Amino acid sequence: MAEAMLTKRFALAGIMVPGRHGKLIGEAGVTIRVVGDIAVAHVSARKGQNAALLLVLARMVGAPVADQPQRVARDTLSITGISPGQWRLVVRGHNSEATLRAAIAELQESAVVTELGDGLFLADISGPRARAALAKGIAIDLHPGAFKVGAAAQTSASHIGLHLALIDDKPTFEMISAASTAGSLWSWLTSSCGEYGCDISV
Amino acid sequence: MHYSLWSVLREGLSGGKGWTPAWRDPEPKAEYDAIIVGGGGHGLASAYYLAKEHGLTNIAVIEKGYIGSGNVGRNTTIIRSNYLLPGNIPFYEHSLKLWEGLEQDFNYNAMVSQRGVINLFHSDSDRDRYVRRGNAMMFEGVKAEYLDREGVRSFAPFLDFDNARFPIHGGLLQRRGGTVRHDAVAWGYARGADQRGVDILQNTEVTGIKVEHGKAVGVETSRGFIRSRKIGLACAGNSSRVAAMAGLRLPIESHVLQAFVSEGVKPLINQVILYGAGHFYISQSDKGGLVFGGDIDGYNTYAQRGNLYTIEDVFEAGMAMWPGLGRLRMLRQWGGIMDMSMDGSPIIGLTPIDGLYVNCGWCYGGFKATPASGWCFAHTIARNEPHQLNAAYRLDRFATGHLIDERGTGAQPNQH
Amino acid sequence: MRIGCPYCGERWNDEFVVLGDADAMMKHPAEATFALFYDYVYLRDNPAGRHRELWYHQGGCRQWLVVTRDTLTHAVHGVETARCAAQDIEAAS
Amino acid sequence: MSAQPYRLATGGLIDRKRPCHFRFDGREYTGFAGDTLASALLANGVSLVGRSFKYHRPRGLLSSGAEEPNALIELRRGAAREPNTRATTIELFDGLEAQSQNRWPSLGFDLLSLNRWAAPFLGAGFYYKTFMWPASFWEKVYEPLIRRAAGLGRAAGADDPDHYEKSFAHCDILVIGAGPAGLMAALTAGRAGARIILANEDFAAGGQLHGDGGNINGTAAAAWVNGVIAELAAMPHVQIMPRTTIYGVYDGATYGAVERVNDHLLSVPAFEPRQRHWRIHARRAVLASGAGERPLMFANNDLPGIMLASAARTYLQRFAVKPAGRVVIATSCDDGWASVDAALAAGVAIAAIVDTRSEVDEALLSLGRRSGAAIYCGGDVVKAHGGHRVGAITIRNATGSNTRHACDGVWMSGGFSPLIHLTSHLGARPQWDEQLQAFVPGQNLPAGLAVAGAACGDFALGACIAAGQRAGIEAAQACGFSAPAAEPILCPETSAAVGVITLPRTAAGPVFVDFQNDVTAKDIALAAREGYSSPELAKRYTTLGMATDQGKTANINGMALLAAARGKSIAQTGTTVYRPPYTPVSFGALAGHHRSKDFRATRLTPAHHWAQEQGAVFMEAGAWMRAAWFPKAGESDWVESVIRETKATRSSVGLCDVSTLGKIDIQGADAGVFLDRVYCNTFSTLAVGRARYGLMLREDGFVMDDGTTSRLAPAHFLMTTTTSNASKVMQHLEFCHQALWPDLDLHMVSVSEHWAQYSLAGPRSRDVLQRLVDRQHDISNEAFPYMGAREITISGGLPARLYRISFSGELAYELAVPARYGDATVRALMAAGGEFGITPYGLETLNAMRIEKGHVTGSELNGTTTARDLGLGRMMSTKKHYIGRVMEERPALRDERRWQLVGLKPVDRSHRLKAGGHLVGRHEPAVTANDQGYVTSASYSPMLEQWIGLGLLSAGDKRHGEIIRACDLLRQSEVEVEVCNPVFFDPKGERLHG
Repeated sequence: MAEAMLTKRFALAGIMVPGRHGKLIGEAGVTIRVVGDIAVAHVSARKGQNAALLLVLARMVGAPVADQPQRVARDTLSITGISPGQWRLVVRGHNSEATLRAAIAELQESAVVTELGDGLFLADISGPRARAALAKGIAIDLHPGAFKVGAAAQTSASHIGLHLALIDDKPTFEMISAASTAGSLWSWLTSSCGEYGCDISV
Repeated sequence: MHYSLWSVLREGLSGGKGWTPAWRDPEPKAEYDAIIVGGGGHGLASAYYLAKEHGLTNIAVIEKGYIGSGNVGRNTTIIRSNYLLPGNIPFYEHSLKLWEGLEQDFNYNAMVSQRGVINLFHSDSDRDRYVRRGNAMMFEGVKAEYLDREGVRSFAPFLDFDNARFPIHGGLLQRRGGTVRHDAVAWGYARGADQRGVDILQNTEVTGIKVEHGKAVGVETSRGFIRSRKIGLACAGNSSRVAAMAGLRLPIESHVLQAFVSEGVKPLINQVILYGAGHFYISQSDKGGLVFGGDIDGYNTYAQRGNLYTIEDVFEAGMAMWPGLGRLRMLRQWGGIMDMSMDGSPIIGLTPIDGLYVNCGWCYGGFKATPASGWCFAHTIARNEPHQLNAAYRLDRFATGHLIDERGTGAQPNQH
Repeated sequence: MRIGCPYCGERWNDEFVVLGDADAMMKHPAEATFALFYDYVYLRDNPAGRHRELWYHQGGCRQWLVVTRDTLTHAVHGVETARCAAQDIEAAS
Repeated sequence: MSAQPYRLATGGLIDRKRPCHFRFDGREYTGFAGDTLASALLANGVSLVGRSFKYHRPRGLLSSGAEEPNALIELRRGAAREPNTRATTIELFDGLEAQSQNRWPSLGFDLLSLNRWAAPFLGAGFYYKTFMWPASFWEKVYEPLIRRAAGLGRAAGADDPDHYEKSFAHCDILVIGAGPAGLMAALTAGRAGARIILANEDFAAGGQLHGDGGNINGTAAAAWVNGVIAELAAMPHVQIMPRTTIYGVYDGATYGAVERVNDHLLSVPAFEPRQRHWRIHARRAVLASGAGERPLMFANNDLPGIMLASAARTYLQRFAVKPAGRVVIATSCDDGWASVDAALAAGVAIAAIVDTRSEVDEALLSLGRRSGAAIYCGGDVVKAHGGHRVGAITIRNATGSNTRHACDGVWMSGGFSPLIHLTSHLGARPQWDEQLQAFVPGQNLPAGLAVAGAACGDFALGACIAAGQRAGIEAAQACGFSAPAAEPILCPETSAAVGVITLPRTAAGPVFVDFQNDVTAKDIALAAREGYSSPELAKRYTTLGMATDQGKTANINGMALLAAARGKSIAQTGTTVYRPPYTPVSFGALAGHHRSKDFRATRLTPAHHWAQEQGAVFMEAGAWMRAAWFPKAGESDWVESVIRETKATRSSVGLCDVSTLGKIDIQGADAGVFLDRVYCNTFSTLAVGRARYGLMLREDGFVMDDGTTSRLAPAHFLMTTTTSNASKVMQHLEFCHQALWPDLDLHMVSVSEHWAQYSLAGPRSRDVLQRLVDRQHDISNEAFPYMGAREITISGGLPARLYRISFSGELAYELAVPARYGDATVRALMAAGGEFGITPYGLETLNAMRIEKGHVTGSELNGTTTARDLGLGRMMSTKKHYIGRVMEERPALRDERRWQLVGLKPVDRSHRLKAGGHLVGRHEPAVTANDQGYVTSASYSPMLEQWIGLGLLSAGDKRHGEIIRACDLLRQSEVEVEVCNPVFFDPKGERLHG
């Protein structure tokens, strides 16, 4: 397989340094876990196939999927609405590419699927001050009453587009953004977390 | 009365009781030889030159509010003639020359200050564009200077040379560019026009333009109908609305441009500096305030205010260019309504209606153009044909394709 | 200013790109006559008051929207997708 | 030196256990935590704190808050110096250093105070009438002098050392101000469960309660404030933000705010910002900003020691500082009398009380009589006397006779004006309320904003609190919360602050209206007389309200004077409009994180680190950082590197990272139809497995972008765009699809980020590729000819795409791999090419080779060129309609004299050609009339071994062979050039097919 011959290089390689950042005293207010290995595809409902596609997507994750900015996940696979009739499939973990391809095969009839070559990075951001840190760049209302578990949004921070979803009420936010600007976004993110103390891990 | 050192001394000694109104507050006449709609800088200048250069003195300037309440009082006071395209350079250079003699001409100190304008560039392709522009100026006989990085540093060592996202590669300098005390321009023209017999009708709103058989015959106003066979519109951001009164559609969108002034500080910069990697330009007024601005907000509007995003954008560019600004403060912000044209260049000329003339499409460039705009508009109205200097600014150029698109962004007014 | 995107919800105008008068710019002339195209490209409504205009949610769902907005007050009176609006135009013509 | 001689022994909201040492103008003083710099200076007996702008008059504290026009100082030192900082709002900290400003050589002795003797000649607008002769003197003599004398404090002149950040917030209700009304509004709505932000400019909540004291619900005001704050702090849905100014209202219920996070500390703690800018969206807002006291207008009313009565009470009661020992209280409203008790309690003697009103409430009079002061009802202050501090005051009684009273302080009250600035930020005009003698919020308030308390004219404490409660209930209900009914709050009857604006009735000296800008009553009268009679003109002519305090204490008095001068009422004259910000906002806060390298995002390609390892020199290309060239040891400049890189490529093989190109995946049954409409050439006929160069026009007929588009399957295309237009093209295509042709069966997604792409160019490029491409894919010349496009696998199964396209004119390929494999792929290609001497090249070599081939880029696709101009006219199909077709037919776009693309070669091969020079006939002078075009791009050509360029030249197509001049007057160079075919190298394109 290709993986044996050519090794992947993750978007944050050389940028992200695991460990404690910012304020050193006390419990870290923010925890960032970078998920290195992901595979991603863009799914767009074929003409007249929206309803059929929703059923296929629901079957994949074992839960209803709506044509809305929401994230539904099962195991390592998540489906997030990004635009009417369009979703993003993300698979996390070691076997991500194979899992993604299997999923894509199921979708061919009802959707046009574009496999994205992973010019993205994904980080889970959690902790008691995660909301405060993210609010330093993200303009949408992250209050638990306004952005509930499962909610997703395409927006931006620090002039860089990103995708945000709330995956649990710890709270843990899933952030996905382009690899090319990962360094700049990282600079903003770590600077924003600095005053709360921040644990970064892979 | 004539302003002079002696008049100031005399009035100082006598308690200032002798100062007279700078302009009259006349009742409108029933008919004028020409009417200018819009008592802003361009309108007042047009009236002034109609009287001074063309001997038309039975004219009125009709202003909805108070004179100078539009963009001549809401800009960043910059004058320059560093344009790129043939249709533009001679016109703006003529304007700059008029600025240079303006105070003596209209006996009012508008504080024309030729302190130099520097456009920074930040890449090789930027540089090539500025060299092209500088050469266009030199071909027209307008002096421009090429500054390399060290050359810029010698003028403005406080800029970010060491840690910038977009390093400064150099700059294009026009030493004759500078700033003017903007309100004084309106006042000086108003006073000059008034002295030559022009009626300045403030608080008079034009509510209709009467056209008979394809000819303009007069305007309806809040103070009654006023007859005239020559009507010039100089309404800046309101051009579309006023032209619509004559059934005319203009290739114009109205957008807000915000500008800002800081608290006054002791002299920091002398030149006008324009950042090339973001939309930001700054100078310092004689009172000490830093005057600066950026891009338009980008949506159609007639509200003289903008929104936070644009403001933040301006300050980000400011700090990126000059990190020493951090602890200075924005004192006041305001917005002016820009008549953005479809190619980013102005329109001064005839319309399909006889006797109706338009002067609009100034985009950001209106203030610096004030003298030449008035001068050319006066010529166009008086002679019923454009002067060579504004020949390119025809209204029908969009149909013929003779566009004057300095930025090359096409028919998208908010991109100019 | 805040625009209520039908898909993403209400967002600040930073996330959008504005094109201009929706009524002029969505009626792509079916006939290739110069007069029609001149109007289409150069003459847009510039009213003081309600205005239907095209906004692109570049920083969100990447949909083109038709926003009805007051140019005197900046109040937003309605938002629909350009796709829906275009289908209405087609249905009407 | 006695420590704090004017500090009262007890009382105040100061922490006497935490002394703060500070310096002012080099002298050491001590104050307490809880002080402002102003109160600490007063406690130490410093009453002269600044100089005015124009006449450099000595000035003391007028106020105790944000409206302060006089006490502006330079705070901190070195790079952290902040000019024009109001001493009244600086929270004292240990180690504070401040200096007075706008004086020379010292605050006590300022030479420019001589200006006051020239005052008769320096009235409003004097500079418009003079300094015109001789003309050249303005810039050489007058202006430099004026500039040096003007300005206030000195900027640091060094990069700001502190960090700033921004944050966004959302809430149901934003409460602006934590005085009695604001606290009540927040408490009421907070109890109802609404999400609340309570923003307070001051560091302590309570507002004027701390100056006026009293009891609320039976507890002392300060304790009541603490109780409310404690209850609010315990509510998780309430965010209390002290030191936070809501400075502006923007559309969409958006509020701009600045939080001074660490301005009260000596230095900013690590990882924290100095200030934070907030953009707040609030469904409802309650403006409880209070009211500001107006000065009285009398001669020399600007002398140090003369202050607002409410400020004096604040110094006495909040800060336990005695601003004076013997005062005259001068008022035009009941509220001024409230200072009597405060003075007596602190042991301040009252020499006299002047009330401009002839009828004064008996209770007040008896209060006054108890103080032993001389009382003048219907009297006026005529003039204050003194040098650096008021020493006496002349009072005229109701019958017109004057009495002089010695004093070291005057506490004045000209009534109160509601602080309604925020109400008019969206255009609502303030309205004059004759009853209140003040401007109140006008119609058309910002959507969702309500005004409560003194800001709305509810000056009495009871009414103020009730209004706050009411506003809290209404706002909570509007947000869908069920709020409790209003409950009565017990508080004492307080005096009303409605004051009569009294115009100066005599002219015994300068009467200051705008203290900072030295605008006098006489200036306002002059403006009116000279025709600058609308409020806006008068403001601009006199500079009234244009100083750093924006006329907070000046505007209303100024408008009253203007109205009087015009013989009109204030209601008829109106006032100027307030614009943001309410108080000045720092550049740093508004820029936040976005400075230096973080100004804008930097984009890096997947192979960036590899290029770095190769020693690449990078250049900014829009947001991207791209390798410009790869210098080798011994190469002294980029030209040498370009020569080596080009020759290696053209003779063997070179590699270039082209990942930055825009890439758009287009699928669907109608993809071909769509491409036919957006490109001027045809794509529906393109065969699967083939690529085609496409040209896209704007609707106005000019060229928008170019690039190759490949057909990967019958209903699947992959479009490439130029790097700089990637996002613009995507937006355009989405517009075309969604707004123009929504019925097309089409799916588009940008895949620019997802494919790393490398150009392999040169005769050995196929040899290199073959080592990576998996064996089942035949990439021989026959099987995969020029303009082939195919999905393949490399290195044992990695999906990739291969395009046989060329920018360099060589046999060349572009290999695209998933971004995560980009780094490994480039390394693998380099390893595979080792034996052929594979050479990485950068943008400079790319540029040199494309100029050799006459290919256009952004320099030629500059938005003003047509397809014909670029020699691409034949690409415009005549068989179909496409975007841009109709407008391209306009006469000016078809004019034969248009500037057309040509090649340019210096006649003397040793001459260097640079871009930006203009083109003129060989023997014609370089003037506009002869301007025939310009050099768009230039480079050294390693193959021609001379400098060459591309240009746009009038009718250039027909002028090949002509000798003309490229004139770069700006850089003093003129080069004779031969006009030639823009394809300099391999004009027949034979190398492409090798």
